[in-house]
Amino acid sequence: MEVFSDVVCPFCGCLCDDLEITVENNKIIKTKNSCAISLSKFMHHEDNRLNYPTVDGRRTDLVEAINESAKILASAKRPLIYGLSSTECEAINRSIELAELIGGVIDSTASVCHGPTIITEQSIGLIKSTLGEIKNRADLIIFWGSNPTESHLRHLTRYSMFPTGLFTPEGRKNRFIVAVDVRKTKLSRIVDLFLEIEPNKDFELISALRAIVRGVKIEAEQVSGIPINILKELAERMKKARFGVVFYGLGLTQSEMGDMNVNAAVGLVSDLNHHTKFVILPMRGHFNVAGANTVSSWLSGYPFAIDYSRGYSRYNPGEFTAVDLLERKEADAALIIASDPVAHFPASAVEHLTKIPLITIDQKVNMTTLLSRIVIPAATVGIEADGTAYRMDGIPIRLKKIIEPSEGILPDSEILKMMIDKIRVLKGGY
Amino acid sequence: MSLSVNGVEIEDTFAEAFSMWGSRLIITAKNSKWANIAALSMTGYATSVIMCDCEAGIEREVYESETMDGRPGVSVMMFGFSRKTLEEPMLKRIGQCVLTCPSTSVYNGLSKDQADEMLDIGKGIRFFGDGFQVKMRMSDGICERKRFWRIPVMEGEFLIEEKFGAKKAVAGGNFLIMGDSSQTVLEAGEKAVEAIHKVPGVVTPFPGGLCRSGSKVGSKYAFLKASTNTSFCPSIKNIFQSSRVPKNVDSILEIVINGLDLESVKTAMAEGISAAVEVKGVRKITAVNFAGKLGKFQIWLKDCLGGL
Amino acid sequence: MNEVVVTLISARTIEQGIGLEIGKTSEQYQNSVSVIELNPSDFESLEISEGETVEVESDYGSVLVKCRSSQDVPKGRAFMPYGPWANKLFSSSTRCSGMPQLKGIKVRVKAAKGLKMPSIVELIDELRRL
Amino acid sequence: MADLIIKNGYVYDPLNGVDGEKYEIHISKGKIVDEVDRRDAKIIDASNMVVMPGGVDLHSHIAGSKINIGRAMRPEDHRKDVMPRTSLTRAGVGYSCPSTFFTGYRYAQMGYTTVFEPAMPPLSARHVHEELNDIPIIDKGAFTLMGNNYFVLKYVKSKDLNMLKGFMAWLLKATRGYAVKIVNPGGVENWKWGKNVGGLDDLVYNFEVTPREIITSLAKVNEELGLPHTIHLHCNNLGVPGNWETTIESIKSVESIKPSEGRTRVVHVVHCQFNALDGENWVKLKSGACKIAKYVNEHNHVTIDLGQVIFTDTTTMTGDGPWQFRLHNLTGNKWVNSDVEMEAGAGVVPYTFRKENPANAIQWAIGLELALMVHDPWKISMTTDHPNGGPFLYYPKVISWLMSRKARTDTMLELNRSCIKKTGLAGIYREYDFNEIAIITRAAPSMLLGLKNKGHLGVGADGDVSIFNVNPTDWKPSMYRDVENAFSRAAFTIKKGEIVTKNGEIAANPLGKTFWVDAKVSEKIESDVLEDLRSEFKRIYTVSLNNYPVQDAYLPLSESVEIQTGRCLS
Amino acid sequence: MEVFLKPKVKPLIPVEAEVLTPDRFAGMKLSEIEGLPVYVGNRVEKLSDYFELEGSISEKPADQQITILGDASRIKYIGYGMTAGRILVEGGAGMHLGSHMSGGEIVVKGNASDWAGAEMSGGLISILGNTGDLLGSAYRGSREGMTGGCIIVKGNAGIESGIFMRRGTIVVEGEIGSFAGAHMNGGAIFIFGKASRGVGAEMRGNGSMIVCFKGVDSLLPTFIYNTIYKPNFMRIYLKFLFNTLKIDKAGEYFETPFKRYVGDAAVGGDGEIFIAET
Repeated sequence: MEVFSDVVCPFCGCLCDDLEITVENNKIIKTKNSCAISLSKFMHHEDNRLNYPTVDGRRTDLVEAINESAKILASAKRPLIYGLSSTECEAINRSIELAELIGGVIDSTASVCHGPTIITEQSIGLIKSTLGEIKNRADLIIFWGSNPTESHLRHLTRYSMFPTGLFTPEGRKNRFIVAVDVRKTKLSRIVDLFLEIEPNKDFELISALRAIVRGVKIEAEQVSGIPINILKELAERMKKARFGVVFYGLGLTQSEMGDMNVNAAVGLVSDLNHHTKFVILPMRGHFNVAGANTVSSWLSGYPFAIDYSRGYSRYNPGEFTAVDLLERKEADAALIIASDPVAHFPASAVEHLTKIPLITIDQKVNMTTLLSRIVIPAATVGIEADGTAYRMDGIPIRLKKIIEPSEGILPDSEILKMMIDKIRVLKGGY
Repeated sequence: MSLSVNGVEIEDTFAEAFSMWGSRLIITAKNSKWANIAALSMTGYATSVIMCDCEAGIEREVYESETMDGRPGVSVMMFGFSRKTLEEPMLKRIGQCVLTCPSTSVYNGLSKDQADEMLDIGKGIRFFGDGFQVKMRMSDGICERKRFWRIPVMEGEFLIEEKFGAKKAVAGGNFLIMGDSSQTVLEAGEKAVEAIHKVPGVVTPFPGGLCRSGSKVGSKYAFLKASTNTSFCPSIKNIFQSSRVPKNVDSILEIVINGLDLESVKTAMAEGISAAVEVKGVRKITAVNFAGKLGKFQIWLKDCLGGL
Repeated sequence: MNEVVVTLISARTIEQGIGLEIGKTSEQYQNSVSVIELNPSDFESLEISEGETVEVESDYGSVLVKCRSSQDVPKGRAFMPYGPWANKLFSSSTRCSGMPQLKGIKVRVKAAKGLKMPSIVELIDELRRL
Repeated sequence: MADLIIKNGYVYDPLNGVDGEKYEIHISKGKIVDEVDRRDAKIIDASNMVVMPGGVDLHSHIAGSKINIGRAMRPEDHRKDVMPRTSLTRAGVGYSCPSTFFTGYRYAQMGYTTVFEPAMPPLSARHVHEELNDIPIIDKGAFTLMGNNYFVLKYVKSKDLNMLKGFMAWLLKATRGYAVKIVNPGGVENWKWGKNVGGLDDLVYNFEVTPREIITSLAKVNEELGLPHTIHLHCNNLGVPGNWETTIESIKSVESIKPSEGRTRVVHVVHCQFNALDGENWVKLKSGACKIAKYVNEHNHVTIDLGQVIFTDTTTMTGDGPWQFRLHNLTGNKWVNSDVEMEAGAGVVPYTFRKENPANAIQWAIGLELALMVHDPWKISMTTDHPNGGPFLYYPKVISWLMSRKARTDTMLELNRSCIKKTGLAGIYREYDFNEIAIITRAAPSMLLGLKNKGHLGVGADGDVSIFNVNPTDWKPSMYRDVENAFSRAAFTIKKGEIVTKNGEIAANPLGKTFWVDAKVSEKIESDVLEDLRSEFKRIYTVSLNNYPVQDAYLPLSESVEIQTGRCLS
Repeated sequence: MEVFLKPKVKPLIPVEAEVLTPDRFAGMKLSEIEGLPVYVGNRVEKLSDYFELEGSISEKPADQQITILGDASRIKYIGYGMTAGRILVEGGAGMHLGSHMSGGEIVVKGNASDWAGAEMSGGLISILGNTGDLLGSAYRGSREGMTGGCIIVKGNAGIESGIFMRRGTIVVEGEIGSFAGAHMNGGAIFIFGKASRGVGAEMRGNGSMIVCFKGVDSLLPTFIYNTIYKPNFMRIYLKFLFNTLKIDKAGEYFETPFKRYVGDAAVGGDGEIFIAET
């Protein structure tokens, strides 16, 4: 029996790194400090696994699966590589090299979670800090369209609502917590102020707040379902905070015109820095979605939505993003890495995925593997393989390998390396 | 050798004109009444730079179809000795007389290719908006770009174009109508001014276009820069030794013409003279000059008329 | 037949997260995401009982899921966890952002007594037939 | 790999006193040697060319979270310069925030072989190293940010320099850093409350220490540890008109600190141009370069680099959060702020230096004035503080300005005359020669960094050589465009004995190594520090202490530098 | 002189054909033009793989008309960066139509796709059908959107039209999608159909102006109502639209009073939204 301490949880963007995992005979038997989902991840990581590569549903060996994949990708005119955010940085790095090599389009799941955040960062910027700053300093925390009680289960205890820190010795008592959402949640019951707003009206509300912070008188009696006097109080509270933070989630990015919503929120925080210290942090979902954007930025210059068809990287969300490419029926082959677009894309984008040669590298059976021509099983990074992941706030943490994967099961990065080598051969070394 | 037109003697002399900077602006308003009021107000007390800050006059009325905003308007021209002495009165006069006048707007009347320089008139006026002025851009990247300033005022909004063309122009074109009575010369003068106003590019800055008191430089009084033009005063023609008033002449009026170029001034003079000589009782037409000391242009009367 | 028009919000839930980590084909996952929650008043107007199948239809597609009532959901709104069922209702148009709108779309919910909700395998088969 | 002989070139090797002599350089197994066997050697004919050691850049933001924020937030920047992949090279995009592969290739094309990233927040050190590993060809390293670190402030407050020493050694090792970087000491900590410090004696909130105390303590310990480089100081009040006084005061504050053995210097002031502003405000801005230069000329404990301004659209990025906020407000440009818990912060704001902007024109002149007014080139390193003053791609342009008064005059003619009068540049006739250029781009930075095998061509040095197609015997300052062209595309760049670029084209694509410093302290201090870290870490950090240090996996090719004394200033 | 391009196939993968400009064609032989490269996925192909070409080529771009006889809705970058001449597309046009153009004229008889006229600085684009999103916009990251020229859309336009616009004119005769003129800092947008949510969001001022003739779906609370009046400048602009740009609808509004809103107060902007009071 072996106990691994300071294990990093490879589920959500929190990347909690204080887990204790007990392993016996190469099996995980106990976890400590895990949240419910993390527990499920560690304890069930062997359930529903893909155990061997398949081509057209037929069991095969890794070499053949790689060769077949290489043939498809090397000959495709408009190949798409998608996924990336639930794998380690080394694999992301390889994926981009592969995209470069085959002149394909590469996109990560960021495009359907915090793509609008990136678009905003590019138009007006972003005012962020690491999570420790929140823990140590924040006395006003606003959760806007984000709900850690369902998606980032230890966020409240480790980083935001409850922890004590250098300048927050009394933890929860030192903080005023606000939640803004379109429905009641577990979070909304434990905050100091809950604003239940109308769906798709975040922009208007944030704009009004910005105007109020600037001292402008708003004529309307209520905005987005919230009375003006409550907004005025909130604005005052924001200006008087010692250190404020907005944690926003998909409530902003996935509503109508997500990029403008985030834009407004970042603008508000930017304005507030004329009065006090204020930061804003996106609640990134997958454990390494931040890493996908980070690695992609240093290699290609762009965080997501990249097209290598001209030999160098080009960027245009809406043109080179996965959903759009599929919706326009442009892609003629797809490689999916650690993601399940068939389950998570809107139906008409999925439809095109069913019509092109689909290659999937994943650990478990999912809807995409069930529809793929080629399926290659992979080791679970953070459990069966090590590698780098970036926390939601951009802090890189090394994931640990705590057990051996099954025989013949390789991590994503090695599978991709084999694929790259094979395609190089097919392309005559070019 | 003197020329005679319609039996009226045209003296073989020249009007001595000089160079000034001129500009043209179009004032439009809700109707021509208010356009005229603004124009009159703006061109008031602008007869001669001897005592005024500039010379200005109404060129003509402008039809709805000609103006940028489709409203009736008036074309006004202003003259100053330099760019600066033109710009200043323009700013002041637009500010005091047009900006204040209900419903008016002001546009440039001298396009970029006609002008030697573009003056930042609207750009200067805009400060009146105290920070609430709005820049209006039109036609960028499509055709010649247009810039305006919109200034909030009590009535609503004042609109002025940003730049106004200015060019080296000609001032001081003139001729004298000599006749047998004040009634005659007034009638001839009115006819002449009417004819002159049909010529584009010229104005007659004096009241109604007519000037009854010509002046000469200096005076017997040391404090006075200019005094009455003794050579042409009929009532002293026989006691003032160097009087140039012919025997059969008992009243004289002068018409002074400023124009955007020499050609327009010449044409205007010719049209004016031709109209004047039609009136019975007009005896002679002559022009004022200072033997070439004043200006660089010598407009010979017979040349003018030859051009008709 | 009774019908309500509501604004649909989709989001993550703990059960969905737990189910996901067990596996997409697991019972837990399927149970956790094939559901729509309505405000009790909207729920009552459908005249169905807790857990009964409803048909949810948007401008882009329709799907059969089970229906529950929830005080947390305001009147006129509905909630579904992320997953293949909810995704049948959304448009693939991203309006040049890469991000399809997954929250705040209008849907019609009507009772579908007796109709059977598709399983994940059936959803796959449906796709295979395309 | 075949041995190499470079013959017939005019060699400039200032560290070995070689000034334009013609002699052969022999390289074997990646090192400069006395002689190789001619029969097996590859021979490069460098007739009519300049031969120099490979370029060394001691301050260029090439890797890590800041530059990566710049990349991510500026897609419009990348459209200006693209590099498609070839069978040999990876794809990349520029311009002010170039991608990693692009960075390596472009540096190599200009004859540079060693570059240091000057601002690494410890918590994201892994990120820096991941990026460094994706920068091909050049050797590199990174400086660890310490000036606003919680533990540093704590030990400075308690005046416990032993603990400070132990912590600095631990942190350098934990982050695999090469030197101690200080950015706006105290100001960045105060920025975490939305404030700043205004001078050397302002107080840091909650810590009751002053910037002066932080600088002197770190400098003192830096020298006691005998680290290869001095403290690398980004002074307070950067970008604030009138800040030359703060700068001189900061340098003065360490005047009495005893330098580590064998050297006289104790502080390196970075991108000095941004800290040499005189005048009460931006409108009354004038050059403070002569005041700084006078001080530097009179003292041997300070060295500077330029932070030369280039007239172009670029991206500013510093660890100086409050300054970036100020710049955002000045320009209205987009702004990313990124504070790192307990230790650092950063800001990124795009900026365009314009010829018609009076302040920019003065800034441009200040950089050149500093280079030209400081008599001893060994005190100067050439930088643009890439990308703050402008992208590193413009180094050849800076060289041409330094080497040719005509080049400067031609640029000055495009600027507002009254701005130039607020500087002393027009009155300076000095022109650098090739030897001095070799000093400020190679020998001096390498000496300042204490890299004994870089920046020179003596036997035992790394086989890093750059060859430029310009003939120094018939070159005249009026031909400044020739020298600019020559330095833009090296005829050959040789890295570790391998030809990596030829006529400006990439010829080989090896991975360079990463330098870091392994400083030793007594076991007692080491364990005291670790104990203190253990007791505090969990409360104040969100990463556990065990997961904090950079793992070996991130340094596939590295060289840990033993503590050794540097060379003296000449 | 006019050259005709007849589409041969409907490409499955969109074709990037930035060579389709009078600037590129001028002075070339027809056979040379046929060989011009187009980019299809990761392949380089020839223009003649997709079009049959005939007609005559002029020496100067300004005298060159390119006519595409049919649908080009899978052809991207038609008229990219053109400076002069004329392009006529009989059918639809793909993404990035006339982006970065600085002069000349493009007429599309069908629909145009997204990013039409993005970052253009001059010239005229007329789209007789509908257009996609981000009409006359800035590409992501850039804060310099359209800086001059004019885009006329007879049909409807998509979302975020004129985002980060600096100068120039956009006229949409149909409806316009949400957040038209967001971040606008100069320029004018005329919307003859109904305007949607978020019009003028975060607009700064610098003379930026949005005119809505058929009302707005829901005006942002941060636009401050001031007055109702008949500003004279509007007559000028409308006359310009009517006379120079031949937009007949403009003629109906010469005497219309407008409500003036100023904003976006969220960013301290002093841009203007005028809503026709009919």
